[in-house]
Amino acid sequence: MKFIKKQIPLMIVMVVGLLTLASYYVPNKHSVDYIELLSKWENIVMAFAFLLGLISLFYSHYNKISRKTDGWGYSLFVYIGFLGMVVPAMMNGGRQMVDGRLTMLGWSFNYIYNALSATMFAVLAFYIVSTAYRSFRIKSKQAFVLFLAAFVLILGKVPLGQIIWDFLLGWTHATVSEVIEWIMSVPAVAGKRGIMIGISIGAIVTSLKIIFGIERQYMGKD
Amino acid sequence: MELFANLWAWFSGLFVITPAWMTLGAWVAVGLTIFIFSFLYKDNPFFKIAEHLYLGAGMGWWFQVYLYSIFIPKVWDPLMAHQWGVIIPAVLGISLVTQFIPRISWMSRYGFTFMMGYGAGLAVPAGLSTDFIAQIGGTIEPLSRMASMTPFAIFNSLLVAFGVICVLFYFFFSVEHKGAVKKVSSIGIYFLMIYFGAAFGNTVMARFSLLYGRFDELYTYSGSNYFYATQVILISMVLYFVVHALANKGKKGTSEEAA
Amino acid sequence: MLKEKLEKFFKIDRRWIFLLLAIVLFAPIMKPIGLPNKTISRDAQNAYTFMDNIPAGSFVLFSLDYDPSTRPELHPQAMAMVRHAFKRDLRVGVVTFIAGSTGLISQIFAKVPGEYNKVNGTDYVIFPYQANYAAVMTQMGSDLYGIYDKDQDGRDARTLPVMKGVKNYKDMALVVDITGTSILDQWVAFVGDKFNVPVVGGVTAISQPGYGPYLQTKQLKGLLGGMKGAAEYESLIKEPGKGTSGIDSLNLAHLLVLILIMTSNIILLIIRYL
Amino acid sequence: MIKYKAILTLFLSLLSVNAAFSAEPAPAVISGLTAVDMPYDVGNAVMLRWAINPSDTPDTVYVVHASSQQAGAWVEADRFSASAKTGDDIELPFWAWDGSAMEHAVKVELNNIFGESAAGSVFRFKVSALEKGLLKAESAPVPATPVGNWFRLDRLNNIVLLIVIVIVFFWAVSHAKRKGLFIRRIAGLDAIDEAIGRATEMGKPIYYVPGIGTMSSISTIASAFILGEVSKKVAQYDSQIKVPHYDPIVMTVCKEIVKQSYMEAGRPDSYREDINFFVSQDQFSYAASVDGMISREKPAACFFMGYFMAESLLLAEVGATSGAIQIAGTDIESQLPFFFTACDYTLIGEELYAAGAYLSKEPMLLSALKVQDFGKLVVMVSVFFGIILVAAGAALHWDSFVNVILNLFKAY
Repeated sequence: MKFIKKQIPLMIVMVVGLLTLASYYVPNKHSVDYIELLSKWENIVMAFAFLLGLISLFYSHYNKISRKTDGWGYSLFVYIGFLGMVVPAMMNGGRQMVDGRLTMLGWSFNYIYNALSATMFAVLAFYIVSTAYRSFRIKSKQAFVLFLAAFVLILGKVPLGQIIWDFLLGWTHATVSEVIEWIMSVPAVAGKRGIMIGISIGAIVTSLKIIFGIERQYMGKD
Repeated sequence: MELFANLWAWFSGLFVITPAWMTLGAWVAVGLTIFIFSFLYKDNPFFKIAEHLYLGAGMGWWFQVYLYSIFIPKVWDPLMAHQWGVIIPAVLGISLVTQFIPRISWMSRYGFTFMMGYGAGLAVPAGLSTDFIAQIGGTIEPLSRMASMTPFAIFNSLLVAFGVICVLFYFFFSVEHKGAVKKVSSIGIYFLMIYFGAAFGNTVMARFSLLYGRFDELYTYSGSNYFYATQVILISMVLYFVVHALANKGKKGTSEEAA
Repeated sequence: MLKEKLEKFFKIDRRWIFLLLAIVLFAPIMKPIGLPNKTISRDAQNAYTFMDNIPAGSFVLFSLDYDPSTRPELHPQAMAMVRHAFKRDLRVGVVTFIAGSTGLISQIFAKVPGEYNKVNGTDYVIFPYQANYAAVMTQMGSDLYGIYDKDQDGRDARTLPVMKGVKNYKDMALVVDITGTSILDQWVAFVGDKFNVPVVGGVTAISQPGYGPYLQTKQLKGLLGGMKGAAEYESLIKEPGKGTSGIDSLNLAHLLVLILIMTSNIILLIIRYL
Repeated sequence: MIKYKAILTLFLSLLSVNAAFSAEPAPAVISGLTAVDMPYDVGNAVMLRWAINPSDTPDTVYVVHASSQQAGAWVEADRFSASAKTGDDIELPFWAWDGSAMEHAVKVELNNIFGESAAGSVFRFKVSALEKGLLKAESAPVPATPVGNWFRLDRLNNIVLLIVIVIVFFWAVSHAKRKGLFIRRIAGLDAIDEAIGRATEMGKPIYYVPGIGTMSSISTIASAFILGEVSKKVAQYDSQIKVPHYDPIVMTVCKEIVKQSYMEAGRPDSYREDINFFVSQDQFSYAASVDGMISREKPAACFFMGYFMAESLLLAEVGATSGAIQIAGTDIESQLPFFFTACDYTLIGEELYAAGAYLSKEPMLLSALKVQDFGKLVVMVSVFFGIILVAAGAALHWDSFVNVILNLFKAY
């Protein structure tokens, strides 16, 4: 039993991992086909995993409704929203446009889903301002550098900022665009590159731990 | 049978998009937009409605995407065409769902060990090439044009290299950060700070553009051809908050300050 | 006393900040201020000059490939360039490879042609959405009717007056691609280089720097970047629109952020050293 | 009848050839054209090489023709000016390619021309030189058969590095010692105890947000590990933890991990199934929902560890407003600025990976950390010496030497 429960899954990780790893160095048709097949399979497995999430979501909101917990009425809207997208999709076979005309799915996408997600994304504009107000306070030398870089970037992105810069700092003969260009391509690159290199090594070591079954906490214990 | 067909035709005829549907759409979009924005003032039932509706709509959207781009063309159609190969990923996928039955939940390991192996196998060589080798190369490459570089350009290239080394010192884990190491790694922190500040500032404009886009749409829908959707909903929201605040006046501690 | 007041201001209810931002962004939409936008970037100027020198009556192909998520930046660009084309009496053809952009395209053509007395089918044509851009781009090199035999309304494309004498890229004076995706790269690589058609682009501010190399080699004749690009083009054709009001909004909003950061730092200084 | 026609055609064509001959001088011959299978590829391309002709002018244009038939059926495959496409322009490192600037080298991608997969069949090629549109020289047709290769020799630097890392990795893991492995302080992780303590005091929950990654992203794996350690402490303090999920698989994995932690802490009775719960698999509806929960419950502490995109600031700002202690960590460098500014402590990139080792002090993990440090050392040394050598080489115009070093650090 332990073999089926633990050994085989570990073998799957190792075999799939090593084959995928090797395919990077093998240009042959077989290796290309293998990667294509696996990515197709992965998409299918992901689609099933999505069902797992969908069932959990329905289950938890069904519980809220049936137990009449606080604010259970809101849970009804989860189902309304779901049907609001899925029923139109069924009617049009998942197409937003038929013969150049908006379908019901296209309508739901534009006026419900897109309105909601674009607005949620746009809320970031408010948060970015309030975070800036709170965080760019010069309390140390490091905070000063952080402040300075952000300030120049915010200033120089819009025409008005460019005019202000030319007015105050025109005597330096460096336009704000040039300064931004320099910040983004010299010191910021150094910072970013350092992080990226560190991350890549960490990712490689973690991946090796997974492939060779050293890191197996994700499987739980049994 | 004919009755049924007629009924269906009538029913689906209702959902042909007409100008009336477009106007309704404007009202729905404006309502949901303002409900979400109202969270910035404070939590309220309208936000909760929008939030829950969004939960369902988001999952519904992805459900139909998966249905029409994977389940039907990649699983069902091949099965109907007797291509049995898709059974393997389907079984791996179904094994994930055994999570709901604790006794056999170990089966789900087959599904996710497959995904882990695939992910890890892809990550190793790709990480080595794009984030490791290429980043070293990118750091030293500019200096190969040494002969034609201005002193300032040479200084810049050296500064990048110096910065990268300092930042890497910051990430050294098995060495205690004191003395020289501490000095170098604290220089590394300055480079990180510049990157953070610059990346933050660089994003501000993109986020403002998004918000401008939402406002522009609200403005469009405030026209008379949409029956003043924006004004009506906005004023009702404000009225709600005023009434709510008046009703709760004097009851201390019930106000949900979002500040 | 002052210090206490300042400290209170320090922890200001951030909803006031939200309100300020909302006003600053919304006000210019209702009434564009037209803050000075004197700098016109070289790339936008080049795009304008190129379009301006095309002989009247030539055919220009617009590939409008953006969906609602990049609408604020790209829609004004498309509006401005289509306006310019009509102003110059050029014939306009529109294709798209993004399903989400069809609605936005009809928004443009519901409004702009009327301003210049242009007629669908005679002065411009809108082709239906196609998914596979690589195949379409190649096909249009020999015979575009192989794919676009009908326009969006189902009329036979060959017989439309607007398509007279237009069969492939050789009969087009310019390709304009406005997109938030990498489709512009494909236009440059598949079409511009191969069939010798001039290509002009319009992209988001974030992806703009990536096109530097193409501009340097003149593979792109010009480029509009973000809302600023739209505003620049609008001021070149002297038709202030959403780009101008957008850049007004952005100007003010950026200024607001800078003032806020400065105030909070000045207060910090006063509290600390007073 | 047909016979006559054929003869007539033959005669006519001979005539026209004759006419061509009499009109202009005979085209010269391009000799030394070779066509071989393009190495290190899937078998869709052929490499043509021939020597540069010193008498070519800037107006000279080369045209490459390819054919999949025994005779005729020529298709134009490439067209370029005489100064382009030399052996130097082929993007292959010095250990895998011996081309020089003294020859033309053209990679012909057959699948782009003939549509289908080309491996195994014979193709013929010829090259002609045009001068102002007139044929100046032409080569004899040469055949070649593209085949699929078995090794990307150009990726040799990559695989050598990988082998070195794997060897060091196994050495470090098999020599994992119980004691004496040092790890530097990570401020964000020291704050975890403080955060949990505060939550216990206030009697409010802790939110642990693992982000929107799937189980195959490294940051999510690291996050799951940290969750194990955090929930162990939560169980000990008898505090409350809530973990909203984006990915159902991550959720199932985290359930196992949290359950295990509660057992190890000796409090299996306080474990509840709804500690981990699913929210949504849509980025912004996940963010909206978690924002709603945080603003309603006002948790004492928020952890944002794992894979985050634009929702990073949506979550962190609401958490900051509700007054929670916030500890974040991600390896998505574009989101780090937002966590860094909005949260109290931030684990930057690799620190997130090191957190598991730091918290558990498990020898195996600590020694893996050594491998990471070794990798960084390799980078530092390569950058340091690479810079010196390249700069010196470039200053002294040792072009091939500079090229060797650059090739070593180039991803193919």
